Amino acid sequence: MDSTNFIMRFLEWLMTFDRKALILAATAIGAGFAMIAGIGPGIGQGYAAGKGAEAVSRNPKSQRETTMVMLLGAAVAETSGILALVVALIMLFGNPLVDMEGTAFVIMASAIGAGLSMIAGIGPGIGQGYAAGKGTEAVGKRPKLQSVIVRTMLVGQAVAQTTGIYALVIALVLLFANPLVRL
Amino acid sequence: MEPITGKALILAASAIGAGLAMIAGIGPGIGQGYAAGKGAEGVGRQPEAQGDIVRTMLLGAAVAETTGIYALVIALILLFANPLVGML
Amino acid sequence: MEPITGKALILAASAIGAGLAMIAGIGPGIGQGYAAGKGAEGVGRQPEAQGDIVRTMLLGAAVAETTGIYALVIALILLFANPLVGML
Amino acid sequence: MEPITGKALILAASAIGAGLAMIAGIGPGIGQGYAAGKGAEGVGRQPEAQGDIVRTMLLGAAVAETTGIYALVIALILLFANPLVGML
Amino acid sequence: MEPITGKALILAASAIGAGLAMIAGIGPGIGQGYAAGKGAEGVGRQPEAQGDIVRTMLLGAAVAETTGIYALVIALILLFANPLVGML
Amino acid sequence: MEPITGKALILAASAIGAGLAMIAGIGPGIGQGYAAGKGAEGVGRQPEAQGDIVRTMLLGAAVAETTGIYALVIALILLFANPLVGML
Amino acid sequence: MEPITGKALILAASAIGAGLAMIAGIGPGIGQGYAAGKGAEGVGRQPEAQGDIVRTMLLGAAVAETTGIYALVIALILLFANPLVGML
Amino acid sequence: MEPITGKALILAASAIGAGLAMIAGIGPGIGQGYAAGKGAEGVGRQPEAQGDIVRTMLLGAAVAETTGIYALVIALILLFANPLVGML
Amino acid sequence: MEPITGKALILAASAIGAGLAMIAGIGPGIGQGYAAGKGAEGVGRQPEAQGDIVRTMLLGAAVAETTGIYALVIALILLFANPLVGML
Amino acid sequence: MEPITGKALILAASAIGAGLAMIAGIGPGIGQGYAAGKGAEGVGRQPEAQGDIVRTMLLGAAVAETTGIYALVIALILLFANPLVGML
Ligand code: NA
Ligand code: NA
Ligand code: NA
Ligand code: NA
Ligand code: NA
Ligand code: NA
Ligand code: NA
Ligand code: NA
Ligand code: NA
Ligand code: NA
Repeated sequence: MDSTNFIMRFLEWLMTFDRKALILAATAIGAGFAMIAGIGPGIGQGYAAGKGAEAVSRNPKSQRETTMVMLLGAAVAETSGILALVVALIMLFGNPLVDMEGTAFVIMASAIGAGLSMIAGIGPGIGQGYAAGKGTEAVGKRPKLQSVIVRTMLVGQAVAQTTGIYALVIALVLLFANPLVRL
Repeated sequence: MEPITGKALILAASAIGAGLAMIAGIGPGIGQGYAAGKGAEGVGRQPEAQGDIVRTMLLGAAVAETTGIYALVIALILLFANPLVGML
Repeated sequence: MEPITGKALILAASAIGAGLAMIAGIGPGIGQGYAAGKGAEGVGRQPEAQGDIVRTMLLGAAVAETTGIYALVIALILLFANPLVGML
Repeated sequence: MEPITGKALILAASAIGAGLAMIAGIGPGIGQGYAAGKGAEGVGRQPEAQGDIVRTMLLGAAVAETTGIYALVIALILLFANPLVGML
Repeated sequence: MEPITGKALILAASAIGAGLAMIAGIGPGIGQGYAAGKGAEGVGRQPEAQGDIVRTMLLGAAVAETTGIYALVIALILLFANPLVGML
Repeated sequence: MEPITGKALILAASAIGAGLAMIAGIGPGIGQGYAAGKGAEGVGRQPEAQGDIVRTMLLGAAVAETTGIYALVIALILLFANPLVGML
Repeated sequence: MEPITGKALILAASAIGAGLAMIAGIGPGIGQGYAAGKGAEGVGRQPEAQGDIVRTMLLGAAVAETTGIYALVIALILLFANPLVGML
Repeated sequence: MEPITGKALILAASAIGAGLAMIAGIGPGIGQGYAAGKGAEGVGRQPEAQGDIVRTMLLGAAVAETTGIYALVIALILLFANPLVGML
Repeated sequence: MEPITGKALILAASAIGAGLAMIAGIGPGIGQGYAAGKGAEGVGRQPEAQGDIVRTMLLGAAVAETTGIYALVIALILLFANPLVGML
Repeated sequence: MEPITGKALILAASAIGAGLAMIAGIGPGIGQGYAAGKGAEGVGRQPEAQGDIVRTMLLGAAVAETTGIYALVIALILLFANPLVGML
């Protein structure tokens, strides 16, 4: 079929490929998108590091406490980066899409959609890192209040995680329980 | 390979649309994290006001969550109750 | 290959358009979270002004929500009351 | 069966264009949220100036809304009064 | 069957170009919101200088609006006075 | 039947390129808004220095406008004096 | 019928590449606006140092302009002295 | 004429995926730069605590590097140990 | 009729790659603008230390320029010394 | 007539992948600029600690450069030692 319609021609070109190849190609791009989430923890933990250095300069005696809070807060802020890495590794090494029943075109798009969704992780990464920095600062000023400060920090970080979890759920649905292929 | 139908095109676009919508989650994540930081700072300064501080922080964070929920709802509609395929 | 109709193409693009629109939600999420943090800070410093602080925070947050609502409305129109398919 | 026409392509692109335009809403969302936070902070510090503070905050927020409105108008034109299909 | 013409392709791309241009609105939205917050803070601190503060805030916000207007003008040109189709 | 020519493809890409260029407007919008806020704050604190403050703010804002102007110029060239179609 | 040639494809991609490059203008816009705000603040506080402050602000802003100029140069090369079509 | 194989399509997409992954590097760059600034500030304030300050800064920066490393690893896997072509 | 060759496709992609690379210029623009603002502030406060402040600002800004230069180099390689077409 | 081969497709995608990778340069640019600003501020306040401040600033900035270097390396591999074409 020699269509003059470039959209049809493009889709016909795509159809000349093996379905597995199409899905795997989309997976490579999806994995790349997912990794962009790493922007978040990078910014957030860097903020916490800066606040840690500042706290140590203001109150060198509190170094042990501030470092602990900085690391604890930063560990929480790592979550979205780890989730993105895990999703990317699943896509690359344990790809559930290649053996999925359904239209190849929909499965391809699902791989890209899952990767795009994970980008949301930028937010919790930055936000939780900010909280880690402020927690570190506060503990540096009033080391005796460490437990109540850390508790508030963790409660706030938990709240800030939710949209990252939503995004993970959407990505996992697209990868493992894709409702679109059954439509 | 099986041909691409109009329905498949819509469903494929819905998968990408759902992924794009979720990017909205960046916002509440940053904003609520800021609130968390300010809450921790405030509790460190005025431990006696902890209840009020945390309550205000959580109220504000709940407000900041809404656009993340809107995005989730749009993504869930695209995935589980797709109205577009019915319009074909 | 059975050709894809114009209607299918528009509906597919609508799914992506709806997803793109929701990205606007980043803004209110960050902004309202900032307000939440400032509100928590303020309540810690002036607990006696809590009512005024929270009321101002919520008023400002309501204003900051509007563009998130606009985006939601555009997405819902694209998904449920798509005017484009009728123009074909 | 009706294949993809030029008109359909324009309408499909309009759906994506409308979605892209709405992303502008990030700006007013962040900016007005900042104003909300500063307003709440100010009211906590100078409760006696609450009227002036809130009025300035709302005036500034109205100015910050304009580009969000521009984007909404462009999206609505693309969806409901599309001038491009008439140019074909 | 009427195929997709070059004119249709240009008009479709113009819809997307108009949407992309509007994204510029993020900038004035954030910037003017910052000015609104600073204005509200200033008015709370120096109510006697309210006139000067608000005037400076609005002057600065007008300057910050320009790139949002440029983007709107480009979008309106693409939609209503498209010079590209005439070049075909 | 007139198919899509190379010229049409270039003009379509020019519409998208013009839209992309305008996104640069985010920068001056944020930056000049920051300057507006700092100007308003300064005028509130040192009303006697208002002339100097506003003059410095406007000078700095003029410098911050340039990349927004560059983008506008590139977009106008793409739309009204497209040099690419002449290279075909 | 003149089909789409390789040259046309390169020129179309150059239009999009030029638009993408201009997005760099976000950076100097934000940065120089920050410098403008700090300059205005400084002049308000130390009017006697106005000369030094403005000179430092402009020197720093000139340094911050460079990547915006690089992007403009790349865009102008793509539009007016495209080396890629000669490589075909 | 040797047509484009599925393997070639996967390898092409891998090049784009690797490029996308590297964008994550924005984050550690900003965050560690912030830490560098705060470290320099702290050392200026208490030069006698320089060792502790720098050690804390570097420890925090090491933690902030991880997601940049993850992205690099994914890109290197896509380029040098591509598991996708083996799944064909 | 000269169709689209592999070489043309690579050169077209190189135009887009060069444009994408230039987006890196956002970073030095923001960062150096921040340094400019801090430099101007510092000079206003300690005019006697102007030499040291400006020298530190410029040294730091030179360091912040590097990734903008890397991007420019990659773009120039893609445009003027494209190694990819030689690999065909 | 030489058609588009798989090799050409991979090389074209590599040009785009290299461009995307360079976007990472935004991060070090912003971060190191922040460090430059803080360094300049610190040197103005404690000129006697200039050596320590600048040394800490440069050490921190070196750490912040790494992800920009990673991106440059990936781009150079894609352009000059492309491992993907060898996998065909
Ligand atoms: Na949340
Ligand atoms: Na909200
Ligand atoms: Na609003
Ligand atoms: Na506005
Ligand atoms: Na402006
Ligand atoms: Na400028
Ligand atoms: Na520069
Ligand atoms: Na990390
Ligand atoms: Na650098
Ligand atoms: Na680094």
